[in-house]
Amino acid sequence: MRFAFDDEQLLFRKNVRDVLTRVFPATQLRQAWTSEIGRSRERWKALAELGVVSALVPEAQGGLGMTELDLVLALEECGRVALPEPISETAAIVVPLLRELSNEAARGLLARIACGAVIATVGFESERYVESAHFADVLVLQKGDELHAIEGKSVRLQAQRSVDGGRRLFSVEWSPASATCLARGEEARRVVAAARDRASLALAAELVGLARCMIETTVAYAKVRTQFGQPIGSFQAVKHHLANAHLEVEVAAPMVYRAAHSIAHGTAARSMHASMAKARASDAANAAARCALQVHGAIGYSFEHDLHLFMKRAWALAGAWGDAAHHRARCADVIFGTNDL
Amino acid sequence: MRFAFDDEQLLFRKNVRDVLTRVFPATQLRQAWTSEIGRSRERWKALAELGVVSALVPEAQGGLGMTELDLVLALEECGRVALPEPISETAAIVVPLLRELSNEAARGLLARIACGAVIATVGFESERYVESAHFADVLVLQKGDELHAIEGKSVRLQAQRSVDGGRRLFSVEWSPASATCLARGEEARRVVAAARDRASLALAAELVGLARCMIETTVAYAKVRTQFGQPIGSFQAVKHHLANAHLEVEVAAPMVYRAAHSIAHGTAARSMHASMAKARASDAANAAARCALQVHGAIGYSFEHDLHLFMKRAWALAGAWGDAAHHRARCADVIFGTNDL
Amino acid sequence: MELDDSKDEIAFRDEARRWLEENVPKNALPSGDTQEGFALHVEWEKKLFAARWSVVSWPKAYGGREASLVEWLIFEEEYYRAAAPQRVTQNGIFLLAPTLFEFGTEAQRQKLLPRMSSAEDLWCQGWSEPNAGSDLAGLKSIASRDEARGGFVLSGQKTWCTRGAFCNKLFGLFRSDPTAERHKGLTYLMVDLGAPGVTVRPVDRLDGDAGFAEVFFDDVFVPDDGVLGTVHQGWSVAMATTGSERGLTLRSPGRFVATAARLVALCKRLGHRGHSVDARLRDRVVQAYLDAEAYRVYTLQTVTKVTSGAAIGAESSLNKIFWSEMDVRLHELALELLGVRAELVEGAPDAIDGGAWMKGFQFALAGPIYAGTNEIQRNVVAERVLGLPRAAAK
Amino acid sequence: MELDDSKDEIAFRDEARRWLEENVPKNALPSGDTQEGFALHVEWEKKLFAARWSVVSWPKAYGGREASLVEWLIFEEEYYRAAAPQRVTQNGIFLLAPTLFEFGTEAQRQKLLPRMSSAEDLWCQGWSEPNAGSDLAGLKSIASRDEARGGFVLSGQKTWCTRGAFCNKLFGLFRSDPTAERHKGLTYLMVDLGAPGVTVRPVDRLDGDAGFAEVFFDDVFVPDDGVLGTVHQGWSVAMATTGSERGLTLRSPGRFVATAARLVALCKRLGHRGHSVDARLRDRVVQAYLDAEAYRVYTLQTVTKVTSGAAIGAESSLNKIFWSEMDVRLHELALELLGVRAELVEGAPDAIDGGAWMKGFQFALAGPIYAGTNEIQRNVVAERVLGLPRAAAK
Repeated sequence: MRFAFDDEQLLFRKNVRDVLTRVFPATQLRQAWTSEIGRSRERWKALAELGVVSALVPEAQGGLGMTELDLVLALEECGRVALPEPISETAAIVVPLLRELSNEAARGLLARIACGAVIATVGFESERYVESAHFADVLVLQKGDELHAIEGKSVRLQAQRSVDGGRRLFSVEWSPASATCLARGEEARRVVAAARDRASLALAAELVGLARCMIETTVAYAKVRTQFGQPIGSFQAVKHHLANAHLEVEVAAPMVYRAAHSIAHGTAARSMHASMAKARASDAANAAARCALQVHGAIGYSFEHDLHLFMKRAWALAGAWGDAAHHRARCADVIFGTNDL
Repeated sequence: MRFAFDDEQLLFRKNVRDVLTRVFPATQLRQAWTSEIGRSRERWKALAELGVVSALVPEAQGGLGMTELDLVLALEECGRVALPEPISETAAIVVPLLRELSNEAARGLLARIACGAVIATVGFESERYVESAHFADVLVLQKGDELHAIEGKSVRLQAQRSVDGGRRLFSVEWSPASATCLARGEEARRVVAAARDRASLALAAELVGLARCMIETTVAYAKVRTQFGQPIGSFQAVKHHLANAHLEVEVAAPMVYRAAHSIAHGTAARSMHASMAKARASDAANAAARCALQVHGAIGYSFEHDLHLFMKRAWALAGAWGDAAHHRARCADVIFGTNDL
Repeated sequence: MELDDSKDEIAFRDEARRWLEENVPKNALPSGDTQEGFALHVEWEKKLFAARWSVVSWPKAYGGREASLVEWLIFEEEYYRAAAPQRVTQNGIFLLAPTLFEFGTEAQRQKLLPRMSSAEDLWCQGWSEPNAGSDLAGLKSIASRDEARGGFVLSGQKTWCTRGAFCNKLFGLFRSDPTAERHKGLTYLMVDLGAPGVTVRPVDRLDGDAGFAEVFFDDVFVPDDGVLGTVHQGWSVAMATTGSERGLTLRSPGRFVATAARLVALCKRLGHRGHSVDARLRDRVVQAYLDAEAYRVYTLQTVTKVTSGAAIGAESSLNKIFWSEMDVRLHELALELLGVRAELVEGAPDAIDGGAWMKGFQFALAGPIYAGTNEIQRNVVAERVLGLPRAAAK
Repeated sequence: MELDDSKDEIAFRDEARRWLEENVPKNALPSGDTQEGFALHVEWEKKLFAARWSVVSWPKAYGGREASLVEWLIFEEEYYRAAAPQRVTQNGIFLLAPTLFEFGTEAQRQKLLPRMSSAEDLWCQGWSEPNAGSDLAGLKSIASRDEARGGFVLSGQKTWCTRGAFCNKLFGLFRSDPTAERHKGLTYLMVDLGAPGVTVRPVDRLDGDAGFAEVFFDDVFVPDDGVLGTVHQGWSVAMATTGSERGLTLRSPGRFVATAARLVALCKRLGHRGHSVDARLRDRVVQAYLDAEAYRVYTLQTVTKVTSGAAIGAESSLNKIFWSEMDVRLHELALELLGVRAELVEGAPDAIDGGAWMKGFQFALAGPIYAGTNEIQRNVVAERVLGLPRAAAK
């Protein structure tokens, strides 16, 4: 038993963090809220060059042949800065989904994603809306027990405004054709189920990053902001708020890493581990957001201050791909033996 | 609208408090835990003379002809000192139950209770155990849809030890006879349902008293106990624990008084109001117990210190006659329209 | 104890309910914290005034009905039940007016109250400053005496003035004696925002509406009749207002009872659409509903105390903690019920109730912060209600 | 990252499981915090020792197996899974021994450790005094230097010494330099409770067992080889022990994972008996189960850190807060499930599992209090992990 990332994995995280600091400074986040597209192909390129996009693509298709465990810290970093690009959708959901399919179309698509040319997103019926559907070149969409790869330009989109201005959600109308079909029947159901677990993992990782960011920001603020002649961080109530939120995140993070390990190794309990991770990360991010706002007070309540950009993303991602209650209910079925997840 | 007790009701509370201080000083509570019987006919007499026992007995049977609203503060006082005698069972459950019956046996029993000669308790199937069955002269017992008044000496008892050493619970074996029957069929079901509401009210009142007592004791301790050179009550964490517990009790109390009013006036929503009162009072007493122990620290954890006598009673009464979850579920049926409580 | 409405109270309730049914706009107005929404809300306020519903508990001379506190509660219950518009006059009516009644001169009352009840003057509150939020004693904006002109000259800055961008008047505390310590040497002043030297900068709230303003004072003259209460005694004057803000007046139970009823309705509605509402959520919905009911009953008791002449004082902090945290729970639950649609806001075609729950959630999050954070309120309960000692440091 | 047991770990687990299956008493022993129960527990400890399971991670010379930290965790998991008896040696093994390994002389280790692992010496902890609970720096018991005899003379009182009434040895902090301030001038001493001048008074815990003792020292002589570490440096010596008490050693996840599994089993059992377990309770049971699992995974991460040579330090406060509050929730839920039978205790014919859940609940309530209250732990997290400033007062 050894519960730690290796040096290579930690170096990958450091590289991702460095690149994000360069290509996505805090000022860019507001632009992502206000601009029409809200996403940048430049940033995508930078992350693709680093190998984030192609991490899980097999080497045969030009990827790095890495595992979810190698990628999870990179996703946490993307979450930490509230990156708007569909990295989770492309690199952590669509890529491994395609990797599980044996057909030519899937392999071709993998190669085009690996070189950074194609950005993908994903839409399953359970989720209703598709993130970055306006920006993606290819949408992997489910209808019943069929799975299709649809060109971005051939779908009709209706924008659904999210509280998180960095998110772009759409209802998607599209027509399946036999040429677009990636999988059907049992195979489609299987890869969709596996993709849902990976989505839980990816969003959980982003949520841990978001939560860490909010806590760090809030700790820094509590050290300098004074009331009653003292830094507010010296008041026990503020200390305990922050200690509680920090505890939530510290306990959530290893659950996310464990889920990454289980999915990477195809452990039997991987679905349950993914649900445990998403449930706890969702709760932790919500708790961090609540704590951050309460400690910041009125300034955190203003649009000018950056805090709300992160809080709103936390609320949105905590609810996406199943909220904490949904994932606990999945665990319940296993714990009470009504289902072998 | 006027939400306040009148002077007479407040005077009654004061009298009860004064008498309890005299006949049941704190030292007596430990005796109630350790003695064989754990109850005192002397104390019963003192409370009977004050009118607590006969408050709800009609004047025609020698009682005071008062209402639940007149009695509720007296029950709160009994709870405050963790009085072990079955005042709630006799005065607040059995008496009004008998009052609703028109037969001669019920009237006769009422008269004997009113003069303090007979102590009663109550056992419904839903509760399994009967409090003070060893001490009561008469047990009002339910079997199916029949209700009987059974002499204390004609039942077989099996003691069930409670965590609250002041409580004496028993499984009761008994044989119904036509001579003992008080009511059957629809009438029995109706008075049993009404009695359950009154039990909720009575225990809720006791719980509010218990909670107030624990908070007062704890506040007093926090003022004198010092750590790190300061009274612990000056630490924000201790303050907030106590403020939270106090808030719970302050919000629970009016719910209990409102339930007393609704039952006294036969308001349509009285069952729901009784459930709301019991749910909130149970939660408040549990919260107060938890806060009290945490603030006291190790000393509160010792058997020598009195705190546990009150905590354990709070745990026991919070669970008796339906815990908070049970009563909220009853409210749910009304709120969601599946039942008109 | 008498918990049912009296005959008069029933009649009052009926009249209010009937008028509201006939007059509340069928479609919700746009947010009163936007420029165009504010104008529509002022129109609504004038309609309320015309029918004498804008300030029911005030004397008739100022536009009220001399309603009792209980009747006021009844009106509030009916108002929120009818989903009537947010009151953009509330800072004047609920914060400044009680202070005017207690500390104002007859001339001030006659001049200001009718213009307030009729929504001709729209007041915002100037309490906070960039470095003094919950710690009002740390205020730095200056009011210098100008004996010659008979008044004060203001310089400094106020912040987080709710709807300050749309109001024409401001009340607030200013440091009139810079040598006095903290709580001392403050004066309560009423300022015309049209006066020379005033600059108002809108600040958007996190929900995107321009709900706040920063107000800058650059040698702004306020004549002596703008002083409320005694010069340098602004702290005690303000505390009276604060008590009233935190207590009964601003957050009447009707609002939460109505929210809880809407939450139950949402729960039923989603349940009926085939999205099963799981039992766990249902139980928490029930708990929240019971909380709102508990707050209503608790407030009835408080109203009786006040009516009997008792001061509520520090106990009002209990109210504030309870309603503000309950309001967050009510909205959190609604968002959980909405599932993937929770994050959708106004403008999203699929948003349920136009995204009102997410909007309301963000609004509710301000509750535990403003009018004294709940941390401060818990200190107040512990120290002033329970009598626990202050920390040695302070 | 490698989360599965290695081959060696699997073999170790199998061996432990097999031995426990064969040797754990079929019927639970009476509480180790009573006179007769204690004796039976000591017997069990000797059996553990004989099979070399009493101190698996210790060097072989002292009765251990030189097991790794991971193997120790595995042993603990199996131990609690098998519902094996409470460890009445734990204060010695988990609190004193780590300090002896770090600060003891070779002679002290050779003399004391074998007698500890074989349960010949039974140690209790003398930390608290009547006016120094969480605030250890306020200790007042005195250790006066006796140069002639070569040792210290103790006077004063210790309190809340767990199982002190049944132990023969005590370790604790005593003030050796009364002129030094608070944390300074304390010495860590090991005392024979049979020495002249020692009086032990049993104090019952709230659950009725004699779990505590007060120990009075009336000119008790302790020779120099009873000093652990340097004279006057007892505070730093003790802090190392405290870290280890709060950290991994005392509360291994196995205990809570086993409790959670029993809670789920209880839930199923009651559900099958026709008492429906409502969905709300079921969801909270799941949440508690997931908490225990989260604590297990969190601890695995910590173990790897420690194994890699990192100090856990103040982070161990996170552990303490988490497990102690989870333990209360696990038991609260069980009591809710038990309904009217929740209050029944040992001796009640209808008590489920002999009243073990109520007993366990009372035991769990001590968790947030002892070894530094959770309020103190939260301060530690805020100040030492997050770097927030101390209050100006202190």
